[in-house]
Amino acid sequence: MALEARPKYIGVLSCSGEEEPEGTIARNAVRLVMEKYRPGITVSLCLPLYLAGDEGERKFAQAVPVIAVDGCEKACAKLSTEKYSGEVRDAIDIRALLREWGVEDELSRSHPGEREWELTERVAQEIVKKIDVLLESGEVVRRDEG
Amino acid sequence: MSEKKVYVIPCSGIGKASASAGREATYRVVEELMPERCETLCLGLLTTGDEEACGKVRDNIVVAIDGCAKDCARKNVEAAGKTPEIAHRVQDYLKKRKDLKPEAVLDIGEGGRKLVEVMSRELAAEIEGLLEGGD
Amino acid sequence: MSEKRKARETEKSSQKKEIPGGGKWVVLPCNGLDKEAGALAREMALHITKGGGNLICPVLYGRNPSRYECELAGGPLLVIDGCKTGCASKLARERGLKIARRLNVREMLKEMGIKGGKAPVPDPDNLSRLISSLQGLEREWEEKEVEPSPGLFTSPVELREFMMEKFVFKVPISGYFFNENDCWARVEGTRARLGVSDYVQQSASDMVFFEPPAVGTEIDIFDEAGSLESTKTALDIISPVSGKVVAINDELVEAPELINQDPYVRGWAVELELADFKGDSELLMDCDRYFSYLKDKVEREFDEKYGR
Amino acid sequence: MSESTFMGVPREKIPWCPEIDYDKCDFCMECDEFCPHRVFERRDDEERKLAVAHPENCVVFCRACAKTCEPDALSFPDKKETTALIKRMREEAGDGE
Repeated sequence: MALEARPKYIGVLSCSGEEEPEGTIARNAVRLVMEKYRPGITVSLCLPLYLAGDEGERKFAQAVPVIAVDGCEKACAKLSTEKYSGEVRDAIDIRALLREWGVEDELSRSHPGEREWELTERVAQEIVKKIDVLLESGEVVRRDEG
Repeated sequence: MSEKKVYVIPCSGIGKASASAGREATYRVVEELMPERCETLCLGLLTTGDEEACGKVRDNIVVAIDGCAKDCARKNVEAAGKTPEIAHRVQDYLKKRKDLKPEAVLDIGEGGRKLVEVMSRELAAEIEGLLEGGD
Repeated sequence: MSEKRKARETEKSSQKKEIPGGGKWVVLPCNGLDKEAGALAREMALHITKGGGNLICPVLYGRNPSRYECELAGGPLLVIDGCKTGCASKLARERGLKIARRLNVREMLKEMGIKGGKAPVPDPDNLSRLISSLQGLEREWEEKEVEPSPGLFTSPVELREFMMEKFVFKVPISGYFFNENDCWARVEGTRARLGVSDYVQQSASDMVFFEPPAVGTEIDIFDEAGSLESTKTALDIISPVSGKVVAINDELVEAPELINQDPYVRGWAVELELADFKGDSELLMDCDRYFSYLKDKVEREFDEKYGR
Repeated sequence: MSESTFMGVPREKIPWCPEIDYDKCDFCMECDEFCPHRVFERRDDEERKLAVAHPENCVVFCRACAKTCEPDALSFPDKKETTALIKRMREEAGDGE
């Protein structure tokens, strides 16, 4: 099987977050990491598919380290991973991050503008940092190195 | 007329442009076309089994919008103990308007935006019909 | 009630039940105002419905679909396209109509070595040649009601899988034969069902249209056996075997997403009466070979995707 | 396994790809937009603004691009001949393995 020995991927799971602007930031930041910043190593997981899909999503989440990216303290991404698959390797709470960064703007969930995208980029970089920790420690290897 | 809310719940569809279109259509309905009656809700809350969210979908009217045939939105609503009054897939709209394909996840493109417009109008009309006929 | 009136009433109700020209072709042609091929399509439609059957005006049907509900229920649908654009076919497909037979004037002309003109004026010679090539069409649909194989293709299908990233690719363990276009034939007795593999389903994403070939069509190995359109792309089903189309999966016409949900069983597209499976099989892979072929292919694709 | 084979035959030995009839082509680029395998290439600065630049990328027996061509400018080799050719090459190579 492809997943013996050290994993070659990192699963990144965004909360679905339709209700909150931080949810939209979470989804888009994960997508940016996957498409632009760490392609090939990042695999995005789909949260509701844990429940609705066949085993694929759950099995994969068990086989690789998972970083949960949550929009708020309800931590759906983290909790659902724990419920359906196992421990998360790392987690981000965007609302807490925004507080830390002193962001107090009114943000839009449906029409992300310049400000929202700027914050999305910053969150993406936070995810990248966590991925790089796993790569540097050798816990995860790139496919061509494995 | 009942005082029930209408929860329009799209799939979270991280990997599909059609799911992005479903989400955008949802926002259009709940924020612009029918803001007084409709709301949305994080699907993730249903996956984790959040009591408050599950209660909301059980006690109100639910519209599930899915981005593919895996039907995550519908299935997660059902797992919360509720059969959605309306359940659609984005593909059902696309079948009728195949020139309006959403392009990419982050930017669904011109065709995708037109599809969102068509979907949200039809959806709003369908919800109106349900509210008028229902009680 | 007077006798006369009674007779009129019965006549009326029987008219209501019996669609005018019922049992003959319902013809949906190109509207025939672009090129000669289109104009010929229109003339052919008029000719075919002369002795019965129904004619659907594409423009009116486009504007007001309910206008023809009754007529469309009255017989098998014959679509006549003028050119490659296939407006009439597209219209039928968009409305979810089941196409029993399709003609394409441009292609018919091409086979006769005729090049159609630019102006939408039908050349009488071309028209009469086209019409004489239609012999047999009148009876054709009556012979079409071929049952899909009773008792065949009912046993459960076991699958094995491999994983790439988070994607799981499934391949049956036995009973299926594949070509390198990732299409399969499930062979039982002298019949085969055709479809596309799980890999096609995953790479093309959500299916939104299935356009089947006409029942009765003779298909050679590697010929097109219908086409699919997904949210991402369009593709032909390239037949791994040769034979005659005896049935199509009506359920799939209604719900092309069956290919995504169950590509090997409920997502079958076409059933053939096999012509030369022994010969065909020399060019096919069995399940084991396809499994390793696909694994290599998927790994190469991922390598390419990430520039390695 | 070599870089690219089709049914055990090196892909470059199979002459399967679209041919553009430049008398008919109106450079609408529908085929190029459609084809996911980058068989075509646009040549904005040339008179013939479209070329079959990567025939080896074309999926053998796939003719889907031709359906998008309104002026009917795309043609493919004879399918039967191609099949026969592949068969022959497989036999020569000992069943292509």
